[in-house]
Amino acid sequence: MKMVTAIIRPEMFNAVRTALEGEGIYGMTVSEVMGRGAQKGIALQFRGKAVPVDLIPKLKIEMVVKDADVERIIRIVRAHARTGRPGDGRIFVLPIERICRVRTDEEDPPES
Amino acid sequence: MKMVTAIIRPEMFNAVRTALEGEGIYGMTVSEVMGRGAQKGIALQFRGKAVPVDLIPKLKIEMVVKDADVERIIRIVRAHARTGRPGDGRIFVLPIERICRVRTDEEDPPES
Amino acid sequence: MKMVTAIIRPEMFNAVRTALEGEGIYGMTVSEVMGRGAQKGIALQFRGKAVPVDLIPKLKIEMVVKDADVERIIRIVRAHARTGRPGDGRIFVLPIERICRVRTDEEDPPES
Amino acid sequence: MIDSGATAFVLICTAMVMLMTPAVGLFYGGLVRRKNFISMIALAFIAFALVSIQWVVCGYSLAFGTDICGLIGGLDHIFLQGVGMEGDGIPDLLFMVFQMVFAGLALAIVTSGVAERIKISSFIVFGLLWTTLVYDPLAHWAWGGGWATQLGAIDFAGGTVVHISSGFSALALALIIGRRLGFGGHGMEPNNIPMVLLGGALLWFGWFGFNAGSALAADGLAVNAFVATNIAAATGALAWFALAWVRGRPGSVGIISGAIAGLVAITPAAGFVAPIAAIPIGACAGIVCYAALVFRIRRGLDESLDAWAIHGMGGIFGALATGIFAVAAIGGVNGLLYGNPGLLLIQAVDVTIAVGYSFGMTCLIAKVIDAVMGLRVTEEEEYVGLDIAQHGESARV
Amino acid sequence: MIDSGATAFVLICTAMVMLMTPAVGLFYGGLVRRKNFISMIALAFIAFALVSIQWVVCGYSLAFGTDICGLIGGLDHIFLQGVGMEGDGIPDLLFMVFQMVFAGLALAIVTSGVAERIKISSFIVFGLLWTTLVYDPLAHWAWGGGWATQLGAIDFAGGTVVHISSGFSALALALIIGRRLGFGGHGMEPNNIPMVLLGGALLWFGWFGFNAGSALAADGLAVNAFVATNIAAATGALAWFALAWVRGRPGSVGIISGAIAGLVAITPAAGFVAPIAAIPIGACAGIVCYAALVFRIRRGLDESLDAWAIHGMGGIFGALATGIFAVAAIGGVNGLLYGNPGLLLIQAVDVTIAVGYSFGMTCLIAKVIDAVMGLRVTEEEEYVGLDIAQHGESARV
Amino acid sequence: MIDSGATAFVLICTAMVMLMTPAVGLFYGGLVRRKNFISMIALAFIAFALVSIQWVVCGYSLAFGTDICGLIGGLDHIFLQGVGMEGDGIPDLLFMVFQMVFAGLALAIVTSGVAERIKISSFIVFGLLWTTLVYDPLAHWAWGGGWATQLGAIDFAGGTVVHISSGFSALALALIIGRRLGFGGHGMEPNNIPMVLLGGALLWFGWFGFNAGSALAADGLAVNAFVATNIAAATGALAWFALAWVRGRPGSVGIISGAIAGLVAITPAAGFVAPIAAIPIGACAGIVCYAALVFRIRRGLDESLDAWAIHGMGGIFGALATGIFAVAAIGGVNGLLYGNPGLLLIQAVDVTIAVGYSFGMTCLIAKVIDAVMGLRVTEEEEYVGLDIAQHGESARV
Ligand SMILES: Nc1ncnc2c1ncn2[C@@H]1O[C@H](COP(=O)(O)OP(=O)(O)O)[C@@H](O)[C@H]1O
Ligand SMILES: Nc1ncnc2c1ncn2[C@@H]1O[C@H](COP(=O)(O)OP(=O)(O)O)[C@@H](O)[C@H]1O
Ligand SMILES: Nc1ncnc2c1ncn2[C@@H]1O[C@H](COP(=O)(O)OP(=O)(O)O)[C@@H](O)[C@H]1O
Repeated sequence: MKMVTAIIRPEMFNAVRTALEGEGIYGMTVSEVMGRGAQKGIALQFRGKAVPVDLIPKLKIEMVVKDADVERIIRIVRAHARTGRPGDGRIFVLPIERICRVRTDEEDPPES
Repeated sequence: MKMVTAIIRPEMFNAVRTALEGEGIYGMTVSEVMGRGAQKGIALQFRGKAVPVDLIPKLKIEMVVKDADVERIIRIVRAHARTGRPGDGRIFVLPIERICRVRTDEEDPPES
Repeated sequence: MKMVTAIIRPEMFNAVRTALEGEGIYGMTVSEVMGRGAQKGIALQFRGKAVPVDLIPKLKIEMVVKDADVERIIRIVRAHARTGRPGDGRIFVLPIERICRVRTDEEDPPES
Repeated sequence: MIDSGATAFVLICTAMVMLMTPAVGLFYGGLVRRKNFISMIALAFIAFALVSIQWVVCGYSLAFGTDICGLIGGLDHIFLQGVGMEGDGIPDLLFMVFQMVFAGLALAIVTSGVAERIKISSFIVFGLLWTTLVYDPLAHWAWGGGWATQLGAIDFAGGTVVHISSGFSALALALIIGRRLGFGGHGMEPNNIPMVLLGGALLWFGWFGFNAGSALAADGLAVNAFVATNIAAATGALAWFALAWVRGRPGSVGIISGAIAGLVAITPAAGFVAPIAAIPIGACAGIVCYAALVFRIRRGLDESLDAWAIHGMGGIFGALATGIFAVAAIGGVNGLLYGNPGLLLIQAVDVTIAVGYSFGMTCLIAKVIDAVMGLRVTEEEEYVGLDIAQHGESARV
Repeated sequence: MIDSGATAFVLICTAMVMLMTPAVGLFYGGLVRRKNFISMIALAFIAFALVSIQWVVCGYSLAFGTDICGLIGGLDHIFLQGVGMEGDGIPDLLFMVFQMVFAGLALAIVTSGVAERIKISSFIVFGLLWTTLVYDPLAHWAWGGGWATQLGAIDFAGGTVVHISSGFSALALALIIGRRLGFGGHGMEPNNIPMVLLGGALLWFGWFGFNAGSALAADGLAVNAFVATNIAAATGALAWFALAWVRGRPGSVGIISGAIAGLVAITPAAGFVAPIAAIPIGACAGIVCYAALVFRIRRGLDESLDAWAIHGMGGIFGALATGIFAVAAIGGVNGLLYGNPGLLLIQAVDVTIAVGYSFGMTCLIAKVIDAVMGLRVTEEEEYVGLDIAQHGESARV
Repeated sequence: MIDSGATAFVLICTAMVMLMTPAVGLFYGGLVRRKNFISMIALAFIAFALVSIQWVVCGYSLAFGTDICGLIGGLDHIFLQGVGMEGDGIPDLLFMVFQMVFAGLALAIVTSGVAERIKISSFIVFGLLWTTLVYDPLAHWAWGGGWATQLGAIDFAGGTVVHISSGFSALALALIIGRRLGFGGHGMEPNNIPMVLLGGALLWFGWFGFNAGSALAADGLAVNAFVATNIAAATGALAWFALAWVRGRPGSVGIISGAIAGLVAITPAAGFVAPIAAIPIGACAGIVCYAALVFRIRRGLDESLDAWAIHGMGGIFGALATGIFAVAAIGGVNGLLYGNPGLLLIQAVDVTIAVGYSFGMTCLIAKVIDAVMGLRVTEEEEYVGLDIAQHGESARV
């Protein structure tokens, strides 16, 4: 199992969510974050001076999915969260060792 | 070391926290998130139409603990966050490679 | 690649951020969390009784960086987030398997 | 003759009392879980809008129309017939709208008992019935020439009409709709205390309009009510604060709850007692309501946002206190302390009947609605929260 | 002769209307994305501060100075010359400041059309020009002795002057500044609905000052306006709520939008129609504005926060409704329903010219500013959000 | 004779000023770190409740009782003895409560100096002593027949009594309690700017009651004060905004701070100067307070929320400006510009003594309390935040 963590523009969330639903992917945990990209952020001009950009609101989506689904999810997120301008976001993939439900004593299979 | 990430109902947090304290587990980082389960979320009826449920507030608890404690924590969370109805939440276990304190130059042992 | 997760005092964030910028580290995702340390939290006295301390606001900084940068970042965070009093925070290092940009189809090298 | 000062005063007071209804919404919204934050504010707006219409259609007439057997007003003023720009001191139409904002507020307070679980359609039906069958008769009894007036019971600004009725109706509703899922076990901390305090601040502000405006003139009596109101709020807040301190860390929600307890208790008394009497009234109200709240929690009653403990019990205490501290020099009637125990007796009778009637009738209405259309949302909706389930909105993200 | 009741009333009403400007800021701020929350509130404050100065320097004189050809006032009152403590009923200076808060509010409403993308320097220039070239003439026409007064058009509290002008100006601005990046595709949900509701509550509260205060006296007419105002707000809210329910889950933003629609529509009518007429006026306003909003979204117009749909279209509807429901017993003029179709015609002419003038002139001003200094922030700034880009502040973290 | 218009006006103004106290709480609460958000609002409520009681018990009598050597009032009015429904224009009791809300507000402003670190028990003791030993004498001097009145110093609505006293007392407290942990190094950005702006909006609103209400009548003078107040707020906001723009990105907190600076400065002047004089007064106040704030930060003074820079320095500037711009046609006294340099001198003397007395006496009180019970919370409590440590509550999660 993997955790796919996508950090996207808040305004693209609905599109991404709908697309994921369309492909049968429902489980997700979402949080509001602030972020700054690697390219030094955006340099705003303020009366001639370059002003360092502070952090900008982003949405973080965490989806724990089967290994086989990772590629598909990355594709969907890219397709629907992209505007082509800096700040579109990142997707990180992390290993997950175990998944448990709280409701039952069921264990989702660690590798599938 | 592992990071045990539990996503639970906000209303169960106090019970879980107290139970963890009772077992000597204190360190945790908590954040407010919104979440949706794998079972398509809950289908609300609204005047005859099924309405897709939006994300619901959840609490995310992250606990970095020794490998040996993982099982115990999962047990405690399950025991105290369970209501038996959909939406009780998930527990994910992630590998942690290193833990450092900020206050001292101490390194918590990477594997214990 | 690694994800360095630093949980620090909100009031130290500016210092840390500036120091990271000074070393050329820009990409980061920040969120507001509540936390409690391993040392049982702080025991406040309230009219003679010890009162368990609730969770305290913290800032979580997540930085995905090259393996080679981990050490440097930990050093910077420690240098600038430390006050020497309990509650200074923790740094966790997690493995990252993949990084993708959303804006392009570019893949950041998985190991570098 | 219309007095322009009085008219100016009561007009502004009416606006201030109107603001109390959304203030109750913010107050309640901050107290519930985040997933029902919007729902509580929306209920307050809906309550106010519904009652605004009900009142001009028939409510005002039922309350202030020609008395029928001391029980209810006639239909002579439906659709504002005969309610015009003339009047005694202030235009009749102004009296009508001043009374309207009270009725709207009362219904908003009642939502405490069904917080986080009422079906919005049922609330609409309930609201119309409750205003018509509970509020309007009570208003008639106390102020419209009904039996309570005839008996000599006094209620300056609505301790019985607004607070006892809404508090005990909230209790009745809470008993019939049942506890929230997980009540007792689950954490149900306030999601936004600054909003609670803001709502409380607006309530305190609006209460000046509520009590002083009830003099229906900008005169010494209004001033007396104003001063008593502020003193009772302050002593109520301090009393609750002190009690909470003795038992642990004194929360800010306690401070504002105590202030509201004091405000409720002084409501029936404000134009009948000397300002200085507001010190004991406010302080005791803080204590009484605090005790009622503790009692409610011990008993596992999920009258969720304490309309019963604060408005209901505070209202009872205030009505009785009026019977004790009333002095003829202020409002023309003496109470127990000034040698007239009869008033206290009358107040007790009035209170008892108001409690019984509003509790009983609300039970009846709630039972009927529950049987016909169901009062409560489904378990899933309750779990998801009413913001999403009923409004498709959410307070964050 | 100064009447102290009237003076007291209009003074407080002025303060209440002043509060509406930040209330618009909170309302709009809650509706936009979080990264522009502060920006919307700041725009409201800036609008109010700018107009406060413009008004005493020349605005008041342009609107209420000696009439020049029915088009504009003379410069006899610049810097408050000849505006003193004397007056008829209320001091002239009070009339001046009461009118000032309307002008400030109107400019704040206009920010709807440029939300999340206006350059602050351009807004300042725009604001000064708009108030001088659009608002002041319109105020003169309707209230300062201009052609509309001479024609017999009636506008009790500013349906045309404030709402049509700001609504259609917002539309003009929105067309010229262009859509927000990603409009249509991107999610642009309100970031803070409780704030929207709080802002709406303060608007409702302040509107009593707006409409009743426009009687410029604490008399029966003020009371009539007050009651009509509240009824229209309530029916507007309920109508919108019902419509939204028919089409899906009824949101709280819809409830408050409906209330504002009702309030806008009753604004020109409040002192000319019977209170009970506010029931149909408010309800129809809810429906008209709801339809306008749906239309705007269908057409892909990014008049972002619906000043056009609610204030513009609500204002048109209200002006026409005044021509229909006006009755001589209240305001001295009969409308269509009371046998005077002429009034409706006059209202229609007045509305048409107001719509045309405010839309056209705003286009002109906006085009010129756009050419000279640019109306819009850069793409980067828009992406980052105006809070950070223009104010260096952020609403959280 | 009681005038009903005046009574109506001052009653509502009193309510508006009352609302300023929680508004200060919201304003301050938004400015501190999230962990002390609730604490700041709670302090405002506690301040108001305490002073409400202190004032009826003895405060009013100390301020407005029979003069004793020009220094303090006698105890003839303790427990409101002899303060009744009669009066000259307005009931005495109304004057009493109007003055009460000023005293409560002043204490709330003082909390700026001890934000995020005061022990609540010590604040209670401090509050009672400060009101009794600092505020009451100052009120007596200026308005109760004390030496300042006798000298001819003028203070229309409390520039000296409320703002200088609270500003310099906050400074004294800040020096004695010491800086917050980490001050200078740690980030201490406002946690909730929309709340700051909301608080500021309510302050601006309430200030109309504060200044115009101080005319104690609904007459031309009240109108004059009202208009001057609004103009000064607007120019103050714009001046600060412009200055901040020259130095970087102009924040919204700066806009509202500038408005408050203007409001403070016009407070002593509002009933003595022509409205148009509020333009230079407000603008200069914005500049003076901005400079004071920059100075404070440069000097590393942790007078945390700038009561000193804005209320203290703004108050000094306003008192002197009153001595310059006063004109007999408005308030019966001429200032420097109208050929009477003596007034400026008197104002300067009055200001100097007020600054010295409030600073010195507050130092004394604070030192004594610090020695006896400690002013400051422990380091742990400060780190954890006062919301949790003192109230057991938290503003989110
Ligand atoms: N190295 C990183 N570590 C953690 N988060 C990052 C990193 N780089 C980017 N992010 C997150 O992704 C968001 C978008 O990044 P950005 O670089 O602006 O996108 P793009 O690459 O499309 O220009 C940032 O706001 C931040 O939250
Ligand atoms: N695949 C997943 N990835 C990430 N988070 C998930 C996933 N599945 C569930 N969650 C989180 O867990 C919460 C509870 O899940 P849910 O499926 O409703 O619980 P249950 O399995 O008890 O019905 C969700 O709200 C979401 O935050
Ligand atoms: N075991 C843990 N798991 C998750 N988060 C932790 C853990 N221990 C500490 N933290 C986080 O780090 C923060 C600071 O920890 P704390 O122990 O107070 O610091 P210090 O070690 O400097 O005293 C906590 O508030 C919490 O958010």
